[in-house]
Amino acid sequence: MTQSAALAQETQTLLAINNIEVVYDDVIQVLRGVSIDVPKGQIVTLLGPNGAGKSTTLKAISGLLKTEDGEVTRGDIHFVGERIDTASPERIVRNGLFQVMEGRRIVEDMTVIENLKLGAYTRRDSEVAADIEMVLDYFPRLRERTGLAGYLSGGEQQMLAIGRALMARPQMILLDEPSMGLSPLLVKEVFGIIEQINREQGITMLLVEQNANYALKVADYGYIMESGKIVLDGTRDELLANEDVKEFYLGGGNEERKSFKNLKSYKRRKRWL
Amino acid sequence: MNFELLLQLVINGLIVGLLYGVVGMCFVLVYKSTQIVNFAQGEFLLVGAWVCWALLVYLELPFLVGFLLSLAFMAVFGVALQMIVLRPMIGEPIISVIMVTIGLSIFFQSLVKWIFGVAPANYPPIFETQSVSIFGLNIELAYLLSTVIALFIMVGFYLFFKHSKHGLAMRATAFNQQVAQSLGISVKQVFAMSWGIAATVSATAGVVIGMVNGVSDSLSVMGIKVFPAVILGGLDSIVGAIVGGIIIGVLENLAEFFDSQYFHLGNMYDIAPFYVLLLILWFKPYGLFGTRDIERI
Amino acid sequence: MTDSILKVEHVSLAFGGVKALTDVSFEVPRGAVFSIIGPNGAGKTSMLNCISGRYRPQAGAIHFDGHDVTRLRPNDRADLGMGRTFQNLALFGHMSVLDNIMVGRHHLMKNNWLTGPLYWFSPAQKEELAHRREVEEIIDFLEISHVRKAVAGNLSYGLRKRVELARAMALKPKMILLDEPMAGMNLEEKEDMARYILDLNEEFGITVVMIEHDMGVVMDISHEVMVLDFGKKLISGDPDVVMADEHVKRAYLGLEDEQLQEAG
Amino acid sequence: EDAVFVGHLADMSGPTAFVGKQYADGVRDAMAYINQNGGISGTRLEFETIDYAYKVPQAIASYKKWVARKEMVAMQGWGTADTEALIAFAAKDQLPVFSASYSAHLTDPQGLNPKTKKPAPYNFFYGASYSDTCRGLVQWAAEDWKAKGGEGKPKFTHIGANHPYPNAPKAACAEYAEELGFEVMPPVVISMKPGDFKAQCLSLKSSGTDYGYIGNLGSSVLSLVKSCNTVGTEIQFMANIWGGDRQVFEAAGDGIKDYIFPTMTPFWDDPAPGMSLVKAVSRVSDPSGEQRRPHHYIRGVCSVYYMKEAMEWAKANGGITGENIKAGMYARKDWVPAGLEGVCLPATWAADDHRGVSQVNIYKGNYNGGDILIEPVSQMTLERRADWLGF
Amino acid sequence: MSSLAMRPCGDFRTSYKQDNTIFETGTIRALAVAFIALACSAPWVLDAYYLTLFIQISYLGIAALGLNILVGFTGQISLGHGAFFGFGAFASAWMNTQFNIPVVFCIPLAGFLTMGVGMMFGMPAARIKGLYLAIATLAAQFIIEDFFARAEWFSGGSAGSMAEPVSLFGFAFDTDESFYFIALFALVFMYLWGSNLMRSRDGRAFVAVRDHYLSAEIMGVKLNKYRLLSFGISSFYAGIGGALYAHYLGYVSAEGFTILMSVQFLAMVIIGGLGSVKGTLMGCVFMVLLPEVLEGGVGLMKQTEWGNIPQVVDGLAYLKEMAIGLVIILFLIFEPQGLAHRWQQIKNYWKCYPFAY
Ligand SMILES: Nc1ncnc2c1ncn2[C@@H]1O[C@H](COP(=O)(O)OP(=O)(O)OP(=O)(O)O)[C@@H](O)[C@H]1O
Ligand SMILES: Nc1ncnc2c1ncn2[C@@H]1O[C@H](COP(=O)(O)OP(=O)(O)OP(=O)(O)O)[C@@H](O)[C@H]1O
Ligand SMILES: [Mg+2]
Ligand SMILES: [Mg+2]
Repeated sequence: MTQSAALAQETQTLLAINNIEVVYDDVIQVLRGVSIDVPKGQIVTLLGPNGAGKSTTLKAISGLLKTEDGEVTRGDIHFVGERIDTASPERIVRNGLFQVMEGRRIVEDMTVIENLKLGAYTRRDSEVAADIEMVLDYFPRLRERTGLAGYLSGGEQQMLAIGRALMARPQMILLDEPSMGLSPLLVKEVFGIIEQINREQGITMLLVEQNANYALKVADYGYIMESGKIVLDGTRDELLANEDVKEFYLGGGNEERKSFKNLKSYKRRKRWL
Repeated sequence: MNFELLLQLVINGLIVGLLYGVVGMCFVLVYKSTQIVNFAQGEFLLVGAWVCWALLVYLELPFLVGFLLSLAFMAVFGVALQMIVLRPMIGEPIISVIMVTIGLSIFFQSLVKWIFGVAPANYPPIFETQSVSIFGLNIELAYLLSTVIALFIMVGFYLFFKHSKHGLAMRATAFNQQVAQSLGISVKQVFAMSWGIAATVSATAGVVIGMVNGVSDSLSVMGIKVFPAVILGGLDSIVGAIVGGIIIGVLENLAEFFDSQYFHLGNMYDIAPFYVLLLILWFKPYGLFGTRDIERI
Repeated sequence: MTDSILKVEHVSLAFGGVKALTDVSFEVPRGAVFSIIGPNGAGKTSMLNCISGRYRPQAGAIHFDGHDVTRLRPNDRADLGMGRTFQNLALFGHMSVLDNIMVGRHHLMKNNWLTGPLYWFSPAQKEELAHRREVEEIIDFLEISHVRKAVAGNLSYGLRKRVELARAMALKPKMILLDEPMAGMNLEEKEDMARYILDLNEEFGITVVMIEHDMGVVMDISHEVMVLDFGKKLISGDPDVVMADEHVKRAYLGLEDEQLQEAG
Repeated sequence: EDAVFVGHLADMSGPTAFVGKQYADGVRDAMAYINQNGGISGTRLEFETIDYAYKVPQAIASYKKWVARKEMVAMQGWGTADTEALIAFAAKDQLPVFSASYSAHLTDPQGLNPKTKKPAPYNFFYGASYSDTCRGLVQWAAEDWKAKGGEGKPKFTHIGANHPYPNAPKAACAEYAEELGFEVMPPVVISMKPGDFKAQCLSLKSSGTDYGYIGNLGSSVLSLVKSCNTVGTEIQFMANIWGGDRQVFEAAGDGIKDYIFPTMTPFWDDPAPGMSLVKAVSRVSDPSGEQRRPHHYIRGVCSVYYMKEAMEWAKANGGITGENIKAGMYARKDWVPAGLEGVCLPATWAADDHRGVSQVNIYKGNYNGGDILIEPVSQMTLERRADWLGF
Repeated sequence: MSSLAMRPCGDFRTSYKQDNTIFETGTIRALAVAFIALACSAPWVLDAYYLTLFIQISYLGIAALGLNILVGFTGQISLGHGAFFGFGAFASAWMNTQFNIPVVFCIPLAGFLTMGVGMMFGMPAARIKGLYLAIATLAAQFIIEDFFARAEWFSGGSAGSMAEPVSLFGFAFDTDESFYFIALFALVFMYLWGSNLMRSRDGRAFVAVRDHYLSAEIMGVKLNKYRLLSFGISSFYAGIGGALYAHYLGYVSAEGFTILMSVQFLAMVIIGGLGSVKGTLMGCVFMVLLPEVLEGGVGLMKQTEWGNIPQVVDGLAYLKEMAIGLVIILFLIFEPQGLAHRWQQIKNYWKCYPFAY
């Protein structure tokens, strides 16, 4: 995507998160003023260490916080101009915003096909069968699995979760660690698919990833979150060039990659969780 | 061996068992979509039967009109109940919700007693002939009709869960409400629908039993009576509920047969099904047709 | 021949029609870091489940530390010194982190439902505190002391993985089975985790059997790597040798040659 | 003192409310009426009615509250469960309990019968015990069998739930039936909750039962009658005291035929001299005087009036205390409370024998298309056999 | 199980022993001791009505704690607790009359006997889970109830069986005032026992089995042993509670130990808070006092003008029952996690006030 085209699209913000704070259980504050913009048609990635609040951010967007006793106490979230931080999750999905939740969360006591059909729950058109074929083409392994989804291997479940999101044909997908537990070959494929559907179907994505190398390869823009705050953001190139990002997220940057074996001492960082 | 008696008892068991099955299906429906075991099931029967009775006796409506009206009332009743009481409980621990249904059961039992009194009442005669004879056993006509209705309902349920989108949605909701919501399923709608259907179908059973035994507050016992049937068939199996119901029905009658003819232990009619239940569960921990939990790590 | 702590002999496992494992045999030398890699659905987790007793293989035998454990219940394997973590987190969600880890001490403790409740008047208190002390050491080692009292189910994914490791360590295992310990972690955290794994291997002398998809980690810290594909053992041996294998490259890594060299 | 307190436990909303409500109304109205008409020789009868819905813990709590706070001198109770739960407390507190639980084992105040587990020195009830009532019915059945010219041994079956209340007369009655030449069939169990009893009716039919004693009450009785009609049995049903009244006939409709049941009082429309007082009592809660109360109501009135007269005796002999009331109960023989002549049966309580009434009035009822016809068939008087005390 | 949030801000522990205590702070411990001391003086201050309520709370509360160990801690729903309670009552009375064992020993023995029976009926738990197990326990409820009515030798059949009062060194605890101390002692003892259980090895194993039985087994917990044991311990508590009930009343009748009682126990546990020892007691107090308070309300109504109209007075009984149902419903709608949870939140709020976050 050229610089100017990106600029042109930036005016068309699909998802705008404006300074939100999130509290769990009335007492545990997790997000402390987070703002993220996702322009239409782009892939935006959100990076950060464990417990930073990435998943919480996604759940705040998709409205699923409420089911976990969480609450957006400040700020607002707009999707296609409509305010959604108070809307019900199903309404948000109907508006075209679909989340692939962390940890797969497929419906275990249904078959693969039934899971895929469920993904298309909000659709009314008749092309569901064709889309199932499309997903099975993306992930041929799933075709052979006729039993219950609960018996799939971890990676297979992850494929199913991504496939299910495609079935919804949303405007935008929130992906929470899609590459988790996938073999290197598949990781590559999945990111290929992500890029492909972004390009071909124009689906906007907000991608939470630990695999920063890949994430920054496909993303147009990135945010880095630590302890419930955005500490850094920039275009892909800006982030790739940043020394800290290189050191902490990409691994070594220009120098030779350090071996895991030779790290002699732990880096002691103070984290306020 | 008194074969004639045995045959009659078995037929009796089959027919009563089918009725257990119908009530059992309502359990299954609610369970399948909400994971809740509805302890207020019996009260659905009770309320439905009394409402129909009131329509027939006070308003003197023809049976069919009164019956359909009471079904409509129960559909609204089920949905309203869900909206007022159970909706706030969405996402709360299942056991708390189950307790709420117990509360509902206490509430409605007293309410009905208050309104309609504690004395049992009879439906006005509806059919010309009260009973017909099958293999020498006289069976109430209402029962026979109910078996036909039961079969219809059963087939309907089966198709619903197997093929409609809503059936899938219900199953997904039961699996995990959060996941269902993330798929765009309105958990509220699913719940309202299943409670509405359950209340309506229960009312049908309530009216049938009311026609045979009279309406009284003890109709609600049916709610407990069908537990063994539902478990035997498998909590989440529509077919299982029917099969379980029939097994329990026949079992009760067989127990009565052997007890009265040979053992003379007393009370076997009520207790024997529970022994058999324990036995069957030992070998089939998820009932005859229930899906096993996925145990994987 | 080196002393092997785990011997898997001709293990086969099928679920209905799905053949998860077919005639897999391998040995894990005492004190090694042994990695199992392979595409998704290759049967890695199933293999671990057979070792730890969740699944019973239909054929074959498993020996652990001189005992034939093929038919043992999982809890008896814990007694023998086998600990593990899980791919899809399996913490006790409503318990505190501390209690989670204390459960790991279960088989090492003696107080029971009669003596435990008599807390002050029985050796129970002393025992509890003694084990608590050791658990605290593990907590310090894994740097999770700040969440010691937090409810495990509410922790973030990465922290939960670490608590799982702590729980497995609390068993005082001779061998520890790790199922994708680094999934869902960023580079920095992977480095930490690698450090912990190396330490528990080197300092505590615990044998590690690990499933991992991150090739960097696998290459760097394991002594031996085994590749599973479609339930069959493809190859095993020295990490460098395994990575150089054509099959592995194509079926699993999907790397072209230059990339592979770069990574190596 | 110008007031004494009497607690009143009632089940008006629980599982036995079917008859409990009516009995309780009788008790309540009678106590109120006594108050309106001079009380206990001038002493006011304070009382409180608690609907404990047949829940024992609540009964105990209420009892304790009354003893502790109201200095209760006597209690009007109700069911088997609560009466039995309170036996020990009543004995300790020396507080007479008048209940409607007619279990025979409450009639042995000193434990003279070796079968008696626990003497109940402070328990009284008005009426024949369940055992004695059943014996009376069996006596009648024997006569009836002869009168009908029945051949061979008639068959007798006890029908009822496997619960203390229906079971109470089971053994005693079976023993006596055997004595009278019945063939006693194994008991048939039907639950206290109504349901479909066709299976049990088929058993009854196949065993050829001639006389069936119904130990249950309320709607399960109706279910039984209906189911047996459908199946087509020819059993002569005999109900216990709670199993037969107008309500049962109204609810059962045409299915009910020649149904035999006992009473301890006349019916509302019977021309007994004492009925005017009963009707006056009834006006307490029904000023219009239109309600036609069932015999359970009248039995409640009797229960209160025996207590009242014992209290009067107590007042004249040292004050209204529990102990004195108990003594008052023993003071007379074959007595009927003043004003209730022809309503309450003459009763005698003695320190070693609390079988107050040993007479059973037996009635037969038919529905007759809505025109309920109830006619007396017999009157049985039972011996006071020593081996029947408390059994 | 204390959590960080439960401690007052600024309270730091210096030893593991302190950290492991069942009383979160010294103040709470002192309060607890003071409360017990105060409770000991109750018979001189309160009348029999209050005492009987307390005694009820104690025997029901003990049994309810047993149920919470089963349901709340081990995650196995039981609908047969009422029957086990009844079994304890009969067992104690039976041992006393049949073998002349002194009542003080009969009570714990009844606990163990009930434990045996509970484990027998808990055996399916090795294979059956969740609601299937719940219904299996429902079967236990009906089977045991039937046994009471049937087993003349054990329960006295329809005549019931009598139970001697507790006596120690020739002193009979046969009044409310004296029995109160037995009840108080039993309550405190059993609750301490329960609290300690939960912070020691087997208690943790129960919770582990509840939360994730597959991984618990891999962590070395014998699954079936603990599933069965929790049935055993829960019945043990039920048996003790039942035995106290028997010797308080002096008489046990086969009536009353019905499914309704089981449901009532379940209500106590859920309203109190699953998996909370304190909560169980709170739930029990709630369920015992609720009908009493409502009865009080009914009593007040009766004293007004309305009290003279029988129709209204009779309706009150139903209103009261409805109110019980309604209160349970409303309570759970607003406090689905139970009283213990609310208690916690109130404490959190005040402990950290004014720093709510
Ligand atoms: N339901 C909850 N109740 C209380 N606290 C919670 C809850 N869910 C998450 N938290 C807390 O919120 C913080 C952020 O969690 P979150 O899951 O958003 O992190 P994350 O960035 O997605 O981490 P990871 O990379 O490990 O998935 C964590 O400290 C966690 O303990
Ligand atoms: N209990 C089971 N029932 C049925 N099939 C199963 C069961 N467990 C595993 N399988 C199947 O066995 C195969 C191997 O699964 P396994 O979980 O061992 O894969 P894996 O190598 O761990 O893959 P991943 O890297 O994706 O976790 C999969 O195809 C899975 O569907
Ligand atoms: Mg996350
Ligand atoms: Mg795996």
